[in-house]
Amino acid sequence: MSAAQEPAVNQRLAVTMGLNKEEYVRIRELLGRKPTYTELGITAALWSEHCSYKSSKVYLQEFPTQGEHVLQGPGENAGIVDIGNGWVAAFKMESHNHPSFIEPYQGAATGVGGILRDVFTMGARPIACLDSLRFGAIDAPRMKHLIDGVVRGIGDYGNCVGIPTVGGETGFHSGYDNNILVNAFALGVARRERIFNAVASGPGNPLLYAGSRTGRDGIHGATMASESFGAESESKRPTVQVGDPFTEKVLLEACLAVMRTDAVVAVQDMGAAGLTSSAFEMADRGGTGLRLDLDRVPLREKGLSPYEIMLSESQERMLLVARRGREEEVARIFERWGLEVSEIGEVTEDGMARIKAGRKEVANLPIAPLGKNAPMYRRPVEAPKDLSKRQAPPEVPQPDDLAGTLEGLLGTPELGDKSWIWRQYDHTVRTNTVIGPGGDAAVLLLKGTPSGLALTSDVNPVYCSLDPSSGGSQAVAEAVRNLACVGAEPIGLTDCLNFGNPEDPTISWQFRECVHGMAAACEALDVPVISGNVSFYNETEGKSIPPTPTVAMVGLIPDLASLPVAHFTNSGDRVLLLGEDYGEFGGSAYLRLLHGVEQGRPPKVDLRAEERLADLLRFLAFEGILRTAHDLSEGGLAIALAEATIDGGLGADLAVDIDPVRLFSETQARAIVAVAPHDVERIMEEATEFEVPITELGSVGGDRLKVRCDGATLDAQVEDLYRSWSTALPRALDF
Amino acid sequence: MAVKARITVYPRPEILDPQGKAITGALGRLGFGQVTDVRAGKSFEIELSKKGRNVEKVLAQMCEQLLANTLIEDYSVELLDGGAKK
Amino acid sequence: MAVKARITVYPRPEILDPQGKAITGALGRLGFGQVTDVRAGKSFEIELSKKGRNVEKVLAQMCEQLLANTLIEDYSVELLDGGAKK
Amino acid sequence: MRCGVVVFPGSNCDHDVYHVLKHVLDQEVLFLWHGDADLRDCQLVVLPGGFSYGDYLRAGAMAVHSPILEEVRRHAESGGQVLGICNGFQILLETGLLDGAMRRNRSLRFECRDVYLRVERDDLPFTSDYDQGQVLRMPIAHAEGSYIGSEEMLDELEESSRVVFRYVTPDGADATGEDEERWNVNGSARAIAGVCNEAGNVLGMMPHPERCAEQVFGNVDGLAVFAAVAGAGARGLGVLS
Ligand SMILES: Nc1ncnc2c1ncn2[C@@H]1O[C@H](COP(=O)(O)OP(=O)(O)O)[C@@H](O)[C@H]1O
Ligand SMILES: [Mg+2]
Repeated sequence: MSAAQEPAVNQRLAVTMGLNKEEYVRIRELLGRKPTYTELGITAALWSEHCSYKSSKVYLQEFPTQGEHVLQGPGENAGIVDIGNGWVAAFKMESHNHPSFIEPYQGAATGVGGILRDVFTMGARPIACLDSLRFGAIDAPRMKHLIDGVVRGIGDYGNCVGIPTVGGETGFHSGYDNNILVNAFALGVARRERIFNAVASGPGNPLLYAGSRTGRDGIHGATMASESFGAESESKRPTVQVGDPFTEKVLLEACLAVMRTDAVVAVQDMGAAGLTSSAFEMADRGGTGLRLDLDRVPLREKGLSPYEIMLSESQERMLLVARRGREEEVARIFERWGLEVSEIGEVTEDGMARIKAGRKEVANLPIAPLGKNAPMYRRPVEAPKDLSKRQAPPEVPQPDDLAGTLEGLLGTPELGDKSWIWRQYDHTVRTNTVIGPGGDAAVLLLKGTPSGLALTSDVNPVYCSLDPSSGGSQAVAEAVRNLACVGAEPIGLTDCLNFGNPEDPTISWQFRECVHGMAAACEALDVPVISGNVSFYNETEGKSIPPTPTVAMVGLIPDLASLPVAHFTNSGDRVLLLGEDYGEFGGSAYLRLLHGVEQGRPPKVDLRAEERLADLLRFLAFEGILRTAHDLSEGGLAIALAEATIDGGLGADLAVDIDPVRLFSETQARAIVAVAPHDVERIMEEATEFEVPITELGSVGGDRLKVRCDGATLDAQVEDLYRSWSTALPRALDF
Repeated sequence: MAVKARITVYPRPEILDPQGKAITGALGRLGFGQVTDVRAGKSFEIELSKKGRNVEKVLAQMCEQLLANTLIEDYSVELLDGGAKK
Repeated sequence: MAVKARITVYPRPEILDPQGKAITGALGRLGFGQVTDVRAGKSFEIELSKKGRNVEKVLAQMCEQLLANTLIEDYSVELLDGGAKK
Repeated sequence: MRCGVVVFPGSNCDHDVYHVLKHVLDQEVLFLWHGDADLRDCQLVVLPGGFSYGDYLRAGAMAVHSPILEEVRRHAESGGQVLGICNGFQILLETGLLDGAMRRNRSLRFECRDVYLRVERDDLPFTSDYDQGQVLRMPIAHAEGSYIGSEEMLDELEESSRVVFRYVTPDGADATGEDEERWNVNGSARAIAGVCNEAGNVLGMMPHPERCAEQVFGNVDGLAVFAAVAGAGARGLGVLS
């Protein structure tokens, strides 16, 4: 398409590209003239919700972002924490929800690709991934196809690049029937002195383009031009991006190799909004300007317009700022890995982006007003009208058969075994995986040191939907608890905040409340937020997803020698319950999965109690006393005990002085532990010292799980529990 | 009467074809420098127990529903001569 | 003159084709009960910059050396009409 | 022993093998670049796992034509030791240094999990620290690991004792009936997990011994493969029970 065919720039076009009236006026005023077609496209992309965070920024400021380990907080491609012995970890999480709903395989695969690039852009070698998935009801239309595609996509991409997926979570809820969530997390490590920032500096330095050629992929629906484009050119533009993990792998190696020289100043991947966002963001951070010559951008097909080149989201591409005079050295390294490098422009001083195609200047835009100083909104908020009705205390029916109830819960895809998923992911490559998927938190070895890293991702969308603030706190608290179960101290978190349309006041309210709850928990539990991502507009036909603020947290384990596991390992070990139950059933798995009720206030989050519990667990793990530690979450004590027996095939004989239904209560700040009998006295003392309520339940052993309660006994064969649990997902999927 | 058909599925021309790209490169390294482009697709040979009236339509339905991902792939259907061919 | 060819690679008849079997099953579950057998193979569309004399032989070499594993796969080569086709 | 680990652009277990040879077994180890036709006097050459060229087309197919493979072939033919793990095994099959071929797993999915192997031969340089019949637990991680060949070829393989590892049940029995699907995860012909050449100096195996070679993973069943061939004597290291 030549410039002559470009549609006329006016307010209507701006609106079809996703800008509102005020924003269109603002860019006209900024420029003192009408923007060109390409300029308007660039502006619309940079001011899109996805790139500008315009509706979320005001709230995100609430998060604590400082901490003793933090070297790089939010604002870069990934955050960075110090993990000791001269090493740092860079990590981030990102959503790929919409692409995955359209084309699950490629959508999920390119999600993994994008997050890996965010990490190695910082000079860190990716060593682990997590994936947090939310699907609709398994029987919803297309759902099995979506599940299959997403899992294959994540697997094929990560497996090929050679980064283990060591954990994650998978939820099912009809609230995601028309909008599934795919949140991908990656973590990389680097020597402290090798950290890289994506800051374009040094006017005169060349801008280099490396990796795959640019095609028409994924030029976004939101920024897509008006009807006048014609059906033909529209059909030429695939909205689905195809990933090439092999190219990603060589790009990764080449970038890390180049970053070991000092021939490059900055590196950034071309993610959402492609060349536009990578170029503008790098210059914005450096307070510099840039000049681009689009004729030099390597193209996959002929005839791309400047607009298309600037906004293409072709995958596996990087933009580098090299030191002037060192270009050849850079090119040689990329060539060794079979990749092309082209010089497509240079850094300038004047804070302007000047973009040329042919002999024409197609854009001349000021950088900071489009980036750092993009519009920011405080959207109207309003609590949903039906909130108090939904929060009304639910009726809690008594279970008639405890073993049957437990097996019923274990047999749901929600609480059943997820190994059908994570067996399709290579989780042992790189030989760092000490605990892979299936435990409370994944544990990675840091080779050459005694210490380890622990990773977990958590959120309970049902809690968040019943009480966003408390749900937000709970996600953070549960992550801390999962880490504490392997003796890890949290050093930072990243998040993916998945919500509906922020222009709807009730959604903005949910968002504000969730962030507020998360921030409070982060403060109280001393976990800084070092990176993250907001995904709005997760709705279909006006129906929004449940608020889903996914939290991925990273912890440090000082010494792996005394690592507890999540299941029972020794006959004769004594089982103890830490924490106290208040019989809370609002939003519980028991009511939702067995009685179809999603009502009530979710369990209270007592941050002080969480802190004391986590301190105690870490201390006991470090002292080497714990053989088993497993936190209580969905399904309460019954599910936690069942999980602890299933994995090791060892039963337990226990008694607890409660009403039987309370086995399924989801009161927070609790965990079960198992210790050698001679350590019982010690653990009692320590619990008292740490002010954590403790109850001795009984002993590990046999092939049955027996729990005597007031007036009833849960008595189940471990083998039967295992069968219900392990067949739950494959049975539901029926592949 | 039995009938046999061949279905061919290719990535759409504007869609990145990483496999085709890799094969082009590998053929070049093998000395087949004259190869300028390779597209990699799938081929299915399908046997149906009876011809029916709308066999082509039925085959197209199979493509739409299972064999091709029409968002990123094109397919073509070809009837092989009536079950005779082995 | 440029030339275009199609190469088709199939698992040998005596080799069990798990993918073909799976597709047969899936089509059956989708209601295409008349499908009795599916073989799943690969198809490559190759563009060569020049025709040369022995283009068929060259294509066969590509198959032998790279595109097919002749231990378990058969291939066939077909010239598409001389570069005219887009 | 001087050991070389071949690095293809898409290798991703190269560092894992290097780590075991170098840091666990204290051997001299070099990375060998696929584009260099030079083994740099290495006595043991390891083709590691990964996706050498993205595994497009067929796993291992494109790696066969790398310059280094000519040298690997020469090394093997002159009696030098070659070990192919996972993708390395697939490459050895594609080169013809080992007999057979690979199809996609029977599930048509990538499978990453522990399996059990029975050692069928303990007289190879790679297996001399095991006992015949010994059962090993090892992780697999592959999508194309269903070993296949013509019936005659398989018969010949068995007659000349070239099956080195076989997928079995945890107690070492042949997996039959319902067990077959469970323990011969990828559906390999005759449950074959690893084979060698006639001379016994080239071994290919799908499971990953380098992923179970340190105590911290709770499994050191794989260490002896490297220890034996490198002459480091795993028994001497006291890591075998
Ligand atoms: N999509 C997934 N990818 C990888 N691992 C998963 C996935 N879903 C669940 N898992 C693993 O299964 C285990 C159970 O998950 P979950 O029930 O969410 O744990 P918890 O309640 O302790 O947070 C975890 O170890 C988790 O890592
Ligand atoms: Mg847990």
